[in-house]
Amino acid sequence: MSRALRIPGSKGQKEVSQDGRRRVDDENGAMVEAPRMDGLSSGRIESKVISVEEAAALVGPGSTVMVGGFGLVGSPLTLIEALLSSENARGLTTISNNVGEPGKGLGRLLLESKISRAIGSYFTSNPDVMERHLDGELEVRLVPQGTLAEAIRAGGAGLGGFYTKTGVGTDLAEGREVREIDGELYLFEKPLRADIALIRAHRADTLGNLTYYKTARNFNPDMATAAEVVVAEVDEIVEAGTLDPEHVVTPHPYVDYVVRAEITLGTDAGPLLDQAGGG
Amino acid sequence: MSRALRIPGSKGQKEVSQDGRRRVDDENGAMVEAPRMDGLSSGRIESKVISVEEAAALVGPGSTVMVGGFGLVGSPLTLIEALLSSENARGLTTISNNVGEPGKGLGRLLLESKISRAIGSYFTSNPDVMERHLDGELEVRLVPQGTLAEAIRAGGAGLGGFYTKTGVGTDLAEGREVREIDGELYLFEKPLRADIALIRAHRADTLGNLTYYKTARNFNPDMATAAEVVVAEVDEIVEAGTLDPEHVVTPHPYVDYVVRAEITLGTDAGPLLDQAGGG
Amino acid sequence: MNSVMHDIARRVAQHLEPGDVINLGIGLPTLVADHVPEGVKVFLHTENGMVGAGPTPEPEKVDPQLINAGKLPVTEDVGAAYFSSSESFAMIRGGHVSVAVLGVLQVDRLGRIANWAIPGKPILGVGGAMDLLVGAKTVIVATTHLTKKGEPKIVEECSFPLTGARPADLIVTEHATFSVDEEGLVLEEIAPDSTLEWVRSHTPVPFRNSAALEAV
Amino acid sequence: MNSVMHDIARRVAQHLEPGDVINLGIGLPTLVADHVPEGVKVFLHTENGMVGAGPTPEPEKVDPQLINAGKLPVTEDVGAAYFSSSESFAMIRGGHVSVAVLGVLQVDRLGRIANWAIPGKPILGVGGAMDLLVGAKTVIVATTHLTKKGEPKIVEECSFPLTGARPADLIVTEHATFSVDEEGLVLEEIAPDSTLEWVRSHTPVPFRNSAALEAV
Repeated sequence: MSRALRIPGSKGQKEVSQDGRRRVDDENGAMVEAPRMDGLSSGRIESKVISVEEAAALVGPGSTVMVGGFGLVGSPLTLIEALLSSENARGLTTISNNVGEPGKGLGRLLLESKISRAIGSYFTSNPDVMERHLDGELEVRLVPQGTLAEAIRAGGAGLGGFYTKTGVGTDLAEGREVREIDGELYLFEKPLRADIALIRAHRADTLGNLTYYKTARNFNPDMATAAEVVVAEVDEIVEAGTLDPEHVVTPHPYVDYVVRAEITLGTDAGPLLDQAGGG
Repeated sequence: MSRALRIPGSKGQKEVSQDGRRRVDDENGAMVEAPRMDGLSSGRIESKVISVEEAAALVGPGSTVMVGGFGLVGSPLTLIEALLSSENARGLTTISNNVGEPGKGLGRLLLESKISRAIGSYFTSNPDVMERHLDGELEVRLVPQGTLAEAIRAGGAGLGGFYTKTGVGTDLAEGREVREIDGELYLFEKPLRADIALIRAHRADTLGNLTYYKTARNFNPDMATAAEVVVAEVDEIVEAGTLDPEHVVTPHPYVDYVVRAEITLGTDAGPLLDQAGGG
Repeated sequence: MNSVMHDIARRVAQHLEPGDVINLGIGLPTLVADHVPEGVKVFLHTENGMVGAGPTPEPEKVDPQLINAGKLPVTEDVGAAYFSSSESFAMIRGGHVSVAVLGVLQVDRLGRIANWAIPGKPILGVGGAMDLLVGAKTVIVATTHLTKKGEPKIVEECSFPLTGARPADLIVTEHATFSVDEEGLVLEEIAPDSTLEWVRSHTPVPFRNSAALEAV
Repeated sequence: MNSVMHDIARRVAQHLEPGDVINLGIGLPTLVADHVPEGVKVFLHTENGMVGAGPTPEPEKVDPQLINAGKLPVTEDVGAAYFSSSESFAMIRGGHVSVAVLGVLQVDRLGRIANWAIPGKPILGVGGAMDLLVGAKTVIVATTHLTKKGEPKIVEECSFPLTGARPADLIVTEHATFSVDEEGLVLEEIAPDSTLEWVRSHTPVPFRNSAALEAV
């Protein structure tokens, strides 16, 4: 009896074909094969490390993509760069706190007209967002930052939604469900999930356990839980068993693939930080 | 202008009197003074370390008490022991996965008739719970373990409630709100909060940052967020600045007091583990 | 546990695949860990807050603060990680556990299970059973075909309280393996030392034979 | 920023108490960190995932991956801790931040604030403002008394979109400090170089004088 036996009735969101290759829905709902993970079906757990190109190929036309980061800090700049040269990465919906910075990170994908919809909390720091939005090229959905983070967590945690006080009585609550609970008003918020999450971490072991670096952590651990396929871009890849089990922030079951970062925010990236502005 | 100025309009759940002593509601809603934290008002941040007796005195008649642990593992055994000899600790509502083990941990408080209501997920491993319940001495509320943990987290995260699939279609859903969201049925669950949380951690710094030890972590980080007053019982107390900021699991704003553990589960506690039984 | 239990556990373990994150219920399901096929690396998730639980330690190496959800001592496998209860169940409900193996009191003709309560008694324990049932990507029931009194555990309708609305994906006994689809049970395999007749006469619900079985 | 801004920040900082966990909004509120009274140890929370943010580093010591919510470089104070965005906002909404200092476009006669959007323009940024307003135990508004055009920022009703229904607890300008109760504003203090007349004529909403002020 093969795995096929338990796929039909299962609630699996990720399907694995007989040869161990993970399948991902493309734009038309057709299944496309993700890069082969040799060894998975041979019994040995192979490393989850793949190339940047293989990772970029996982993003298809119309994909909903969660992208970690607060501005450029904690943003998977290598993966974003790779999407620039990917024909398939177009018509994307991004779920990300910002749309990068002007011409940088996701901001560059925006200039290349690869993003058609952005869900986030703070686009003000990138004037290109306003411009594209007024041009009618970019649909935006603005969510308070805490609600954004909580909705992503809820998506990863299998919840149907939650109630938050944030936003009650504001324009962002217009047309939304408000409920009184124990004498206080709350807004109902549904979970957010994505086809793929591109996150930035510090260290990964070959199983996919992750640690983060300072405030580059931000949305990354939340997004690691809430997508069909999760790719982590990291500074360093170490052998399984190297990370202290007490210090792992994202346990490996959440992570599908690991790529090594080629672009990092060096201190020479100082000018990036000139774009000060609220989260 | 003193702090009094901003207390009236504030949403503060913890009130601090002029002399910097934290106040806790007693059974009759009167304010009782918690142990003095000298130095807080003198400008220097004093250590949050207090004695076991001072900590036990924070639990008043009728208090709702969150108690960490999965069985006895990760349970604050020193603090529980101190409650045994506290006159004021009676008529308690416990929020804890179990009620300890028979005659051990919370199980001992139960035998001393100090607990009148227990909210948890698995009482089966302590037959005394069934006995007291059938005697009409103990009210119980059974919550699936994941819903219990999530409700505690929601309590600490300022949410009004959440929807979970867990329990739909079961006896535990009787009379409860069920809602269809995107084609699936979910149960509505409200947050849980407590007057005081007694938790067990591994290391604390003097500010109250906490780390945990292996599977003694369990409910403790969640409970640390969801009570008016949080007391952490720890193996070791270190100077502020000693714990790596990347490894802190419970940041200090959550923690009010720290006590040193006097009772730990040694390997001689082996027999405790004979009471195998599900969560 | 006796050899029948181990036999069932072995049959369940055949369905595990390399890389699976699995959660084993208390009792019989725990035995599955002993029968994972050679060369298949799986990761044990335990809902009290760990992935990568390793085998039972030697008595002198027991760490009393390192236990599984059955409160039994375990060890740390390579690549393990610890997390809080809310994170553990977020992982479960969010579909990040590949396979939950659950014991049952009963399972009905649609594959729905009862494994947490006995009617007529106050219900005082549920633990993580309901969360695992709704959350695991695949749910495998591991059970003896009959109760100790010789009554079928696969029944038309559960007389014990249901653990949830979600049906199991696979039911494995010492006599047979059934998969579950919208219409009910499909007999996938008969154990070498059993017969279709035995299975039919001890399974009082309608079931179909799989295409593979028909082809035999 | 100019001396008026620093003056306001200094007046806000007087209300901080040892041990407070404070979150400073972008712009003027950020200056509060420079004026925390001697001997008062507070902890800076920044909503992108840190408590214990320290002062701005020397240019050559900037770590580009260590920033505050204004995307400005910070340092690690003793006893700092990092966490994810969801944990950071759980901390904020759950009442674990003692004081949020927020800048405003306007504040109304009940202390409700508008600080995130300008009417008639597409609204493209909210960040953490709404979460901080509903979640912080105490909300202090730090603002100039008048706009650059000389119009009062304290108004009968906000013409800019509200940030939430929760009123601020304290409003601090370079001329006055108001507390807020259910009925509205209470004048608590007049700056040494200002007068009650000036405050009255530049605050077009009814306010009461505090008992302390009446006693003067």
